[in-house]
Amino acid sequence: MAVIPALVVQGTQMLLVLLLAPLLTGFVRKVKARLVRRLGPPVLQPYLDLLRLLRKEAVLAENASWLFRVIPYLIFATTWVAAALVPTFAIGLLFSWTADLIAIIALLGAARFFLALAGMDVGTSFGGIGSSREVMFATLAEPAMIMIVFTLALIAGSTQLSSIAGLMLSSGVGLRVSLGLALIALIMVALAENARVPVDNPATHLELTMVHEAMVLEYSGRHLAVIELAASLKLLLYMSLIACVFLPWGLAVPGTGVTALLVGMVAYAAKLAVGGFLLATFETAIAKMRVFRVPDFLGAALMLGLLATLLRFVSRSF
Amino acid sequence: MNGLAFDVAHLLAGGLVLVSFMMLYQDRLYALLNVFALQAVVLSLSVAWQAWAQDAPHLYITAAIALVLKAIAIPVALHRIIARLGIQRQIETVVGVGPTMMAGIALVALSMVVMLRVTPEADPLAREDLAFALSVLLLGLLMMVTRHNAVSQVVGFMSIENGLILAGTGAKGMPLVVEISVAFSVLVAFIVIGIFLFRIRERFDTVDVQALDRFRGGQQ
Amino acid sequence: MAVIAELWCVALLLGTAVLAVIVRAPAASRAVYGVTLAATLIGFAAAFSTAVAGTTAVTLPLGLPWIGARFRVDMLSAFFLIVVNLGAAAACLYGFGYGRHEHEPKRVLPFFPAFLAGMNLVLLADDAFTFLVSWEFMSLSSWALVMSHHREPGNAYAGYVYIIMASVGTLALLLGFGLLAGPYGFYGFAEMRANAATPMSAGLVLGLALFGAGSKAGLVPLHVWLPLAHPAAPSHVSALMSGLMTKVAVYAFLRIVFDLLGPPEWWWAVPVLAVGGVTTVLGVLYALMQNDLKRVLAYSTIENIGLVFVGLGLALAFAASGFPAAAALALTAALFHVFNHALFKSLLFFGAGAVLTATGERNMERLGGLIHAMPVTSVVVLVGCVAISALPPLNGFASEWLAFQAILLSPQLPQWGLKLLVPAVGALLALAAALAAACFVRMFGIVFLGRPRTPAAAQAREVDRWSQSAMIIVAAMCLIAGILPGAVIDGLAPVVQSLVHDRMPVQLGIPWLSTIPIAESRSSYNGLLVFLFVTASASLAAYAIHHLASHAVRRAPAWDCGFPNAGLATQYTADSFAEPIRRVFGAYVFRAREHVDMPPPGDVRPAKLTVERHDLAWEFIYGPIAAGVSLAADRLNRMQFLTIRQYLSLVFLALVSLLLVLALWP
Amino acid sequence: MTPINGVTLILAVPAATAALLAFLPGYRLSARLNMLSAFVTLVAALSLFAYKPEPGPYILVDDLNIVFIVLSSFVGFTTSVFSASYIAHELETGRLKAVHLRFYHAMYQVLLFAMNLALVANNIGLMWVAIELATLTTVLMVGIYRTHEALEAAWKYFILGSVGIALALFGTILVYMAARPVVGEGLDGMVWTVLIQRVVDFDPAFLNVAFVFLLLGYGTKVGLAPLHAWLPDAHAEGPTPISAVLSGLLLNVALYAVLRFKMLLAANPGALAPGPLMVTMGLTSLVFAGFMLYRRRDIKRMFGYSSIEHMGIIVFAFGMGGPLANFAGLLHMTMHSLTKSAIFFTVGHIAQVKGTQRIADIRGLTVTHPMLGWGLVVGVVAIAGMPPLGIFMSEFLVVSSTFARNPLLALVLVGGLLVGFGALFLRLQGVAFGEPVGSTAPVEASYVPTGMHLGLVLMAGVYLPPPLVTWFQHVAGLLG
Repeated sequence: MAVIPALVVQGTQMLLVLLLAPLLTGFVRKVKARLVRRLGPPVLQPYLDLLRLLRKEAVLAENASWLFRVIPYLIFATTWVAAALVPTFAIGLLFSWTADLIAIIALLGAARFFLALAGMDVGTSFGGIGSSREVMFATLAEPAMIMIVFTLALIAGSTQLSSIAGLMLSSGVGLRVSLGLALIALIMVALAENARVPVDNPATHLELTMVHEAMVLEYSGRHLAVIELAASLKLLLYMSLIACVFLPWGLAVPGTGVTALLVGMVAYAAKLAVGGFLLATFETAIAKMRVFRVPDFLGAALMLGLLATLLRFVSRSF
Repeated sequence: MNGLAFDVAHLLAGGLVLVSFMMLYQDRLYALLNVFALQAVVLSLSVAWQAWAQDAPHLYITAAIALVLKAIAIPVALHRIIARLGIQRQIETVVGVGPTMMAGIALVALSMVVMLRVTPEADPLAREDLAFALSVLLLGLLMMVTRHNAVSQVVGFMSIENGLILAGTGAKGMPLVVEISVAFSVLVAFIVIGIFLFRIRERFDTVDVQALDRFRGGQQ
Repeated sequence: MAVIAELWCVALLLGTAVLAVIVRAPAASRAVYGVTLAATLIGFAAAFSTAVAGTTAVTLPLGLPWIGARFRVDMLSAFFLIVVNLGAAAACLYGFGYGRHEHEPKRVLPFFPAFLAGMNLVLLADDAFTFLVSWEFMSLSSWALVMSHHREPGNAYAGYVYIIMASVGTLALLLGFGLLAGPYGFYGFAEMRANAATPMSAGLVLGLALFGAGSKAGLVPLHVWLPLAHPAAPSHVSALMSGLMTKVAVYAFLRIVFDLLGPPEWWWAVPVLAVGGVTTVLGVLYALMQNDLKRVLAYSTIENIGLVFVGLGLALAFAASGFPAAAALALTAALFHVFNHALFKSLLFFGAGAVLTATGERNMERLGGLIHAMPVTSVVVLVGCVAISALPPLNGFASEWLAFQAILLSPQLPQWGLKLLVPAVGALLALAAALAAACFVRMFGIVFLGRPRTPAAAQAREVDRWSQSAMIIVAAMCLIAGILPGAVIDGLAPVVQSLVHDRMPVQLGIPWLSTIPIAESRSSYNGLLVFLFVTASASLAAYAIHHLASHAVRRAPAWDCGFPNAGLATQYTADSFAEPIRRVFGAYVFRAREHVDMPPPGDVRPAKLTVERHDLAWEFIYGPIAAGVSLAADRLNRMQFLTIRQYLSLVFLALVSLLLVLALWP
Repeated sequence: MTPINGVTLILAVPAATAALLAFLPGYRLSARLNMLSAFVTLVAALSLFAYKPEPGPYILVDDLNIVFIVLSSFVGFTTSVFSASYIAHELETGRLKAVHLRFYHAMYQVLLFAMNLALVANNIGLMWVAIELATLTTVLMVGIYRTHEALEAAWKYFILGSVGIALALFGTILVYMAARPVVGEGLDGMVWTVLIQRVVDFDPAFLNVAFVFLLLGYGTKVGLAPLHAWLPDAHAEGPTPISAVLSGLLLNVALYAVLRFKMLLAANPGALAPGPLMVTMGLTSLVFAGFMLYRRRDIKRMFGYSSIEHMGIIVFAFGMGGPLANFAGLLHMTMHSLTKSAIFFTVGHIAQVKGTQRIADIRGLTVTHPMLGWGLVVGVVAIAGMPPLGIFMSEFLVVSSTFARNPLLALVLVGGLLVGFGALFLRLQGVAFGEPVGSTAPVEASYVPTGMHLGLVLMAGVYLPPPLVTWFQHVAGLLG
């Protein structure tokens, strides 16, 4: 009857992911404030915002369609399922085989697809700007992501995230050039996907610069809360993805006892803290790019990914 | 076929080629008609001689037809047409007389080479005869190609027919069908030309082919 | 005997076509579509029975006198018969409703069943002559359908370009079959399989097959007619042409290269992969630049065909290097995408037809906000857009995922050329997938969402029940194929076995109905569970929030950063939505240049932004050919107006030259 | 007393009717008589299938010419049916005056007689006379309208035709000269059946020169490229029934004569192979006519050039030789004559309804006159070689067998076909589709002939009757 404990572990992962996401966002904002010698909002501020928004009434535009009201829940569901499948503190979870890395990226693609549609539903120019730019970024970010997946799959011989992490954990894989390139490309894509500073400024509502915010401009109340939660979930997902592949130490291997799980959780928390801190310092150290510099930025990520894949194709040793 | 008969036939055929050359040289219509009549006379002599040499009586009829129609009837008819149309003086060749003559010589040489490749054991008279006939045919065609005037083109066509008659009669024993067909074509040529010339005259007031060309198909 | 049933179905179709010409009954359209529907269902059933009963063949005393007309239904043709008849049945169902709006039914009704008969015959043919007769009969009837709206300005030109390209393709196939048949004319497919072609001529046949089938399917250099012809036909016919005729072209390529040509060489894969990869990206980039709804769909057909040919190229590479299991995976991915594309492209063209009947408009710039007026159509088209953008729960993603798995197997290939080409093609595939998502966000967003840009869009009304039912059925099939890819993969196994003599592992027994292409450890994907998780968590979240937090809603004018009641023109249009992508990709693909004409301050002249775009295929291939032909025509035209004397000199020169040849002959 | 059999009938009936018609003033009666005599000739020709008379010194009926005899009688009959309604309309519009018509029907029957004589002639001299007679009758018919263009076309046709015929006569004489040492003097030297048996030991050089003259002579009547000038204008300016007969039958008869002599050459090993000669002339005609189709303004002249193109394909097929290509050539000759005459029937009625032959002034036919419009579409689709119709089968065989033997030639052939195809459809789109222009008066056209022709071509595209196949295969073997 090994199913029940596996189910419990999978359940804890899904809840853990849900709870940690706003905390990570709060922590990053806190560190950014501290770096610029500002006190900044408390770390738990995102939780308070979510609760406040949930209680408010949702104000919808006159010509908003039924799709406008369904999309937030769809985005939240797809992002949450993707986040639940990425190993955080343990690998080999019960449902990890339902979708491999390509499927997870496709789920995020679906979330972006619906978000872009939501942006265009009300028929305002800002929604159009947001969707059009988001979709342009995606045309370069997604192929780069798939190239990274190819590299990882070619190294690990499988696209299943758990087996990739397992292989990385068992240190069968030394330091490799293609892995280095894949890491840099993954970081660049993560920045673009989560609308962080060089690509898009998450903090501002300045009409001309915002991309992600422009699409969710018309949302309010509970819909906005769900979308904000989904956004922070996505940030957490990318963090745990980088952590589980490139910093696999501490991940609980299936079959080991509860202690390993606890060790895994502690290690995961530490990784998140380090990741959040690095992200905050990087964001304060760099200014936002012009919109049409981003394609070169993402083009570089795509070329790095393609180069990494090519190296893997050419010979085993790279 | 003793030597003398062969030499005379050979002489007459050569004479016919010579007359064709003379026709190429003419640049007056009346002179052209006279030379054409001369060619018809030489042709009928050659046919008559062939008749005597092959003792094939039917050839005499062809000689007679050639003499009466081609030597007398057609030149006179054309003469009268030219007189009515009043185009005695206009005859201009496309290419100057010099180059035409050169081309004529080249053509005769070509027909000699082509015909002489025929293996010698075929009876020698046939070979020379056909060579001369081919030369007359090619010269007639050359004449049609290098003249603007409809009448001279028709005369060129008629000299081609003379070449054919020479070839036909040279072929010993060719059944009567050939004679009828040759006569048939001469007859038809005469009638059609007559009708056409009058109609062209009536329509275009000239028989110069260039005037006719204005109405080439689909020009408008 | 399945083949006899298929032939009866074709005979029934041809009979309906003839009747449709003669009979002038008012309810002719309903009768024709009804009988055609029945015929396609017969064909569908007969094809299924082949999977059970096995190959059946028959020879009729028609066609070439000494070999007769041979017909054969084997696994490959059975699969394509299923795809064609399924799509055709949906089109007939759709035709019941859509056919009523046709103002010149007399030009569409006879050719619709004839077109289907042509397609079925191509799939049944078992000798070169019957194959090409039915192939060209299919092109002829579809040309007539394209010409059915001959009064609209662009259609005559589209029909002309189409028929020329169709005959170029047929002649290429004819030359290919000529090579296969050899000088003594063994035109039967059985004889062609027997005497294997020499490597050199096999390469040539592959090139000709790629050219011939590619021109009909729409591979890039040969695609120019497709976006002109498909939109020109009535919508349910465009669905047939885009969804099914391109698949018949893929069948032709499969039949010639995989079946008749015998064991492949490795370098065969290079042209197929290269052309396939380039086609995917260029196809979808063209689609992004179009404003005509049906033309966007036609260009996206080109993209999906490119994906199919990449799968076929991979299968060729693996089969040549002795990896039958990998070849089976790649071929299954390609055939799965053939099945999927037939479904969602027909669905999208039905949607486009519905929009056309509701608003009378095909230009996306004049539509918008149709989701309010046409709820059913918008849901169904949304499903189509999600499917074609290869997003998880639906079937588009399943075949895309298999294609990526096949690419990941390719490091085993020893040849250096393929080692460099396959990753590049993989990158092109990924790029095309992302661009496709962008294209269909744009299409759905501009047409269905936002506010209606013209009164025509504002007064749109939902289409009739028949069209809705056809669309709903096809959308349901897309969902089912997306959720249960394992069932489709098992269905394809016999076809793949017959072509590359190996198959993918059986998917039936795997727990939780997930799909495992190669091995458990390697990768697996469970469409059903992903779909269940997403819907469960979405409804759970919605339920929890509605009950625990608030479910109050208030309608108010759109916020739009404080700009009150913005005009309709401030909405994003199709061009402006694609402008960033055009600026990033279009610069060197189409040499797209933007010329901004900004009047100096104080000048009342309006500012003008013009986008100059070049279609490279037209400018570098078709333009020069057309110019060459017209130049030659002008040059030779003078020959018509020579004088009699000059014609005589021609005869004279011919005679003299021939005599010279005789004189100089050795 | 010459026995009364199929052959004597197909010669006697047209000749007798021609004499009778020459003196019949009334148009309606002579048109009906014309049809009746053509029908009787057809029945006589069909009877040949049952009883094939022994080859005499002057008459020969064998596998090669039996098909063409029936074909020419059939097309002769259907054209006479078409000509009845066509000429009736021409009389109403006054383009033709009654006095000419007495002459028209007589000449029509003389033409049929001449063609049948040429087909059955065993004596090559007799064949030459028959073709000469056919040429002269068509020259007179082309000039019947008395317009400037018609006269110019007739004059051009006469001059080029006569030069061609003169060359052919010279070739015939050369054949006789070649045969004389072997066969001996007199009639035998001209009888084809005797020649074919004894040709092995003729002098090859004689035969080569003879074939050059014969190919150029009869080639002018076939309308091959350098010698084609008369054909387009004769088609455009002559009355349409004559264009149909010209394109459908006269070209075939001339090509039949060339085939007879090609058989002679094929049987003599020493002689120069006629293949390359015919292939070059065929291809030049095909490509030349293909390009000339684009700039044509007159619809009948366009189809004249299309005839040149198809004659090019046929001569190319016979030039390639081999069982497949020869079978394709024979099939193509039959199919082309049926399709082209059907097209000319339709074009005749179209020109009458629209009152003009300029392509630019005829638009939207399928809207105003659906029967005529779709008839033209099917005709052009057939002549373009699209499959369900017969011509595709011969093109299929020619192109595929050529590509297997000599890929370069096949590419040029395919190029020529495509160029021609493009021009035909470019004009068809303009004429048959688009907004209608010009008079929309209903036309009482006789659709039966066109229907019969296109029906036969469609049937041949799908199913070839076995006896026809055996004849063609047997003759294909003979042609070498």
